[in-house]
Amino acid sequence: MSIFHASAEQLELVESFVRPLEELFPVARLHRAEHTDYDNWVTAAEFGWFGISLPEEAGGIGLSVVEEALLFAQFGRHLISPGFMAASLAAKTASLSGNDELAQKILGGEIPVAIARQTAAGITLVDAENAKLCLVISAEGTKLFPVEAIQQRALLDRTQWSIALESAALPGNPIAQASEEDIGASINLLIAAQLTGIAAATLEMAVAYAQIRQQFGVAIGSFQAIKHYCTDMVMNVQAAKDMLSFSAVAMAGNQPDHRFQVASALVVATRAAFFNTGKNIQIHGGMGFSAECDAHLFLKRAHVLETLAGGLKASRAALRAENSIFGKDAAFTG
Amino acid sequence: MSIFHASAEQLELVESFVRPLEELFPVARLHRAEHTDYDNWVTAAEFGWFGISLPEEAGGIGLSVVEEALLFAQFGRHLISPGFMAASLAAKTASLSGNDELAQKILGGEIPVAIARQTAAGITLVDAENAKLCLVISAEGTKLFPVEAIQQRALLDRTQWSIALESAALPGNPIAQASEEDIGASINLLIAAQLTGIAAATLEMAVAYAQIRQQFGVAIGSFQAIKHYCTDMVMNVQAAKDMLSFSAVAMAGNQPDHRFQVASALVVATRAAFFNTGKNIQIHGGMGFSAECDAHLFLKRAHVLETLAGGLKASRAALRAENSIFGKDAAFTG
Amino acid sequence: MSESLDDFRARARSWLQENVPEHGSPMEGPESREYALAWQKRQFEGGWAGLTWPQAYGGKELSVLQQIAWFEEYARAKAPSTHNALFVGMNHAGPTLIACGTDEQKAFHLPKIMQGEVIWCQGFSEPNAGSDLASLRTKGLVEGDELVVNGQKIWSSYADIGDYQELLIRTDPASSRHHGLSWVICAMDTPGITVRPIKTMAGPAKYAEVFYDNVRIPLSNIVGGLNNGWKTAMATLSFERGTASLALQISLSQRVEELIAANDDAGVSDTLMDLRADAAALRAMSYQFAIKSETGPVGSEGSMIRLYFAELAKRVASASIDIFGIGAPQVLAEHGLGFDYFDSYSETIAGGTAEIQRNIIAERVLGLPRGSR
Amino acid sequence: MSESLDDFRARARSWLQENVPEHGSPMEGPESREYALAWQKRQFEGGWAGLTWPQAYGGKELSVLQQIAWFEEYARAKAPSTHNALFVGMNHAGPTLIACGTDEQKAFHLPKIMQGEVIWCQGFSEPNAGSDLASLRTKGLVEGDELVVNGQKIWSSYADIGDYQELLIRTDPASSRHHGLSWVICAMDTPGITVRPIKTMAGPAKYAEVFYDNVRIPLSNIVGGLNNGWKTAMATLSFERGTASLALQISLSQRVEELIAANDDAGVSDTLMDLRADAAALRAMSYQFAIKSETGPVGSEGSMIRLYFAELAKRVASASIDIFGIGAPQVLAEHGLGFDYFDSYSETIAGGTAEIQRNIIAERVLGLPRGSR
Repeated sequence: MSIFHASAEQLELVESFVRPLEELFPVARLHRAEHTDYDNWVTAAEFGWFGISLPEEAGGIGLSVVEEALLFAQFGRHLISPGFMAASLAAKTASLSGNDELAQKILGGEIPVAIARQTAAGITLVDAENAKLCLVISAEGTKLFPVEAIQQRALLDRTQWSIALESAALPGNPIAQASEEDIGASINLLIAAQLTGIAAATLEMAVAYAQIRQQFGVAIGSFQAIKHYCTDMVMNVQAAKDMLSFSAVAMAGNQPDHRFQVASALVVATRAAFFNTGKNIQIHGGMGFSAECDAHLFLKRAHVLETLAGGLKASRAALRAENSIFGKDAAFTG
Repeated sequence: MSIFHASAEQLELVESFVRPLEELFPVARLHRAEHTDYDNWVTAAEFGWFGISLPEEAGGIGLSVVEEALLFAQFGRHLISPGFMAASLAAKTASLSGNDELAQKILGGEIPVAIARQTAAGITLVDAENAKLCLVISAEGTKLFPVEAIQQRALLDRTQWSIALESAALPGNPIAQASEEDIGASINLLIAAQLTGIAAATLEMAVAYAQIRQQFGVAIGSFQAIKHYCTDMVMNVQAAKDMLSFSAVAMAGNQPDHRFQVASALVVATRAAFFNTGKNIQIHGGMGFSAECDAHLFLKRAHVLETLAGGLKASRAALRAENSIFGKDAAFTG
Repeated sequence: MSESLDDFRARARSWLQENVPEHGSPMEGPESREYALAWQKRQFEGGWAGLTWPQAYGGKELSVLQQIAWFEEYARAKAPSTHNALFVGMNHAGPTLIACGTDEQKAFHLPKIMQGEVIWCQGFSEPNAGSDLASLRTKGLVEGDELVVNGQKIWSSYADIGDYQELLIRTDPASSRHHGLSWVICAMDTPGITVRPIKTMAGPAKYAEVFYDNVRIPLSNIVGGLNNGWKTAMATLSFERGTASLALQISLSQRVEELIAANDDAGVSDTLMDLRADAAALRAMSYQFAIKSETGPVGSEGSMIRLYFAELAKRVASASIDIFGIGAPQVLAEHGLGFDYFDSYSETIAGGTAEIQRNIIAERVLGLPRGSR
Repeated sequence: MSESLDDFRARARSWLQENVPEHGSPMEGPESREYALAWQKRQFEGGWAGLTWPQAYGGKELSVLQQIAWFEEYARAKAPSTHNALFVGMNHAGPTLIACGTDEQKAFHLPKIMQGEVIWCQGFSEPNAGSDLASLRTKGLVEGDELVVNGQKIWSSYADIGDYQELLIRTDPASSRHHGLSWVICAMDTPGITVRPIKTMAGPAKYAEVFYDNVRIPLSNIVGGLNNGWKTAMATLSFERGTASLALQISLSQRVEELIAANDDAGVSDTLMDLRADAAALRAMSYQFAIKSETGPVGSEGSMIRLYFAELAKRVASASIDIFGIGAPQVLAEHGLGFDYFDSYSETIAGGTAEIQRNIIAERVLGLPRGSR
């Protein structure tokens, strides 16, 4: 039955992957300013997390983008640094550039990678303080640079957004690159996956709080307004999850409509993440507004991931460029 | 205190104007396919409703656009044919064209007027079956035509939208016209007023029903979801009413920002009317979906009025063209 | 030996190409009945009726994925809307009988439904039992081997043209709320039944009020057991929340694509892309639901899909009016100016308001505590 | 003899032009206290403090429309946000004392507030009494001519830099809900008080938890009568819902205009025009409220204006992030990247969640029946 959705076997396999996550990456770590997920970089590489969908002979795990998407949804739940996505995309970029040696090194965890988005003014770097390579995403695809080649780096913020953001100039010659056609769907899928994880985690947080927080003598979850927020949140999660799984399977099977499906997944997941992280704060009330609550961390990370995708408006524009199977002359291929 | 809002005296005066409305124009009349508000055309003229803000020497009542806006808000509540607005605007158009004789005839109720909106393809006529003149609104202003000059008239619908809609070609030489600069704010104000009335009437309908309709053993108005809809509706009404009054006073005083204020009033009232008429249907449940309930009549009329204004998007674009007093270099003039 | 999904799809596509009627269905009255029955008969004769129904009663017992493929091709071929006079029989009564009916009930009714011989109508809601279905008051008193029914139903779809009604009544006069109800097959030609069609804001009268004055129904017409009607009714509604609306979903996606093709206003593009993505997600959810329903009982995802569909349908209809305006030919469709838009207002009302459905999802799916409502 | 509104406005404009500090306020800590006090002193000395306060205590007793004109010019001149450390004194405690205080309380406190000598902080919310304020449990037992206070407050704005606190406590130990509360002036240097600042998602700690361990407060510090605190507290909150936030409203409108000036994306223009129109409507509503409040007691419109403002502020902040992106200088403002946006999340939470405010408006303004919530 895995021709449309992730199979039970795939879901189970990913379960085994994610068992270490709670221990290695408790969300609470983000409250410590000095934490860095790069401390676990080599461990992550050893788990094979950077090369889930790359063939074994290329140093990967030899699974598909379905397992990869499911894993990155878990990364989203744990607010793992987007650098981990950078590693996966950098290995693919190197591999697509024919630089297998570089890909192997990245997969092995030897060279920590950070991620950046090209902007009108240059690039925005995310969590790049411990990286040696930087993968820059743009509408044209990916480019890989040595971090030392990046000029005019300026720290925008490290505390407000709970992750280091820097602006910098776009460097010249990349050491590897991949076209949007080759890697665009991979980028969108991994970002959609993490946003889906964020939407799911905040739903669970909100429901758990609504069940225990008492006001007016009863749990606030018995109030219709809270119920309806939570229902909207769970519908968002269901839509984002199923869209993610469906699009990943289409991509793994190289279905002709897979770019349409993945672009849809990104739009659905982005909106789900914003709605759910915002409502989670509201449901938590004053507590949700406090720095010590996890709620704001999810909201902020959703913004960072949206930024890396080029912004929701750009994601919608990208979806516009795809042909729908529902279009006038298009055939259904299932 | 009438320098910012309608004064108590103005509100009282309009009260006396509107006393006959419930008797002459009960909303229930719209359930009878054969009804026509043109039956009361001469009566309306005798009340002076077509010339509230025109000077007495021109055949008007000699009040201001403040009283006119308040009256048309009541027209909105009673879903009075937009032809009545046509009469007021046609008299102004004739007067601005220097054709005082025509203006007098219109004000006297001798020549029934209908209204139409210019479209890309021609014009859309509303309730024009009993009219002798037709006032066509476009982004350039108003043009007045004899109805017999209008070619290619085709009935689009009479029942579904609870009022006759026709398409036709835009005729040639108008017998009178006014520029957008001279009459645009008058158009927007009267449409905003009627939409405000619709928003207010549906709020009251919804609240009344929520207080009596029982489900699960209690009035549905005790459910939080219904309460929150009603709260949003009353905030819409408050905003639309105060914006209408504020903008009408600004216009009556020829304040430099009055076009900005009136354009804002139209955008606020249009959204209020759509939200409130839609939620009123939802709160009425199955009853609200039935033809015999008044709820749908308000929704449909809101669409017709929005169409006459050129559409909400156009109203927003028109607001964009105005300078805000809050702009960088603008001065507050109160 | 079993046909591949692609082959099945191709076969469906070619049959539909040749058989879909040129004109859509009349919206109400006897003509709509004749149209619906003729089209159902044609599908049955072509081998396309009751795709997932048991072979014992003439069904095909195909997989849900084949059913989905059929509906997708069905919508693609612009075949008559499945939200027609057959809807209650195909998507409510039929599945309910399959799940809860006696062998006799199944043997008598299922072939008639599949073969396009009968129209079923609904009979759940009452004037004071809308979203609060458990408060219904229409009574059926046991007298010998009959029920004697008195009371009133409302919002009964297709009651004016129906042969049979799925009728939910209170058969234990001392009972209250969910207890003491029965789900009964009511022949609409039984003496004592009066039907008064209800016009809606969208125009056509596909609903009706039904009045019962000492209507006598054999006890053998009870489905799922005397006083066990709540359980049967919940089963009925759960079918509606499953794949029943798949063809409607696909039509919705097609309408979104038409809007995208027609609109060149950048200010509306974002809205349309959200609709496009959400329609794609609705399809992904429906596939997931179908796949899960093949391997075991599915939970409340069905009610989420139904609500998601309902609100998406409203948004699409609203976008259509916004883009084309109220007088445009695209808004005219075949049922009168604005029909689709006006009709969309029933999406969040009919079958329980969206507000009550949200409560139910919050309580059943998320386990939030019951509140006063 | 009285100055025309236009003349008043011109005079305000010119004073502000010459006196508005060049730099904004530090966000937290002693520096923010010093800044706020200095700016208040300057306004007082210029004759611009307590515009609507009684002349008997140094106020100007001007009309509300003059007050509005002042706030509009204040915002226009980009004077320091009124949502600063003076907010509680100027907009809560001061008006409450004017309405409910004794002559001694007024004579002692009002001049100090107006002249920029003291900072007031809030003391209403408790960990288990957020939106449900009536469930508060901090106790004040009468012993002789003192109250002995024990308990805990939370979300106390400016408690870490405050001289006085508006403290709402339960003074009748046998009471429940709205009964048996008292509104008390609490000097923050009284022994037994511990303050723990709370960092928010927006960064700076302008709130705090406050712990009370046998804190002794003279009975003469009770405002509005022993065990009559609910009424006094409701008065306090109603001031916040009136014209208090006018300067904030105007700043909001200015921010909308900045967004309009900066944005050239047609897809966002509709959103911005809605914000622009809604900001204009907010102003019209505030004028109406102010005019009505001149001639008599005003109803619950104030709570509508407050909620309208709160949600508009959130929408404006959100549009700002959407348009500029998270790393843009416009988002940096003076308080760190994204501060305004993050801070806007408190708008629909602080002082009672938007959900509870909607309930209250539905019940008090519309007369809908009380539900479980």
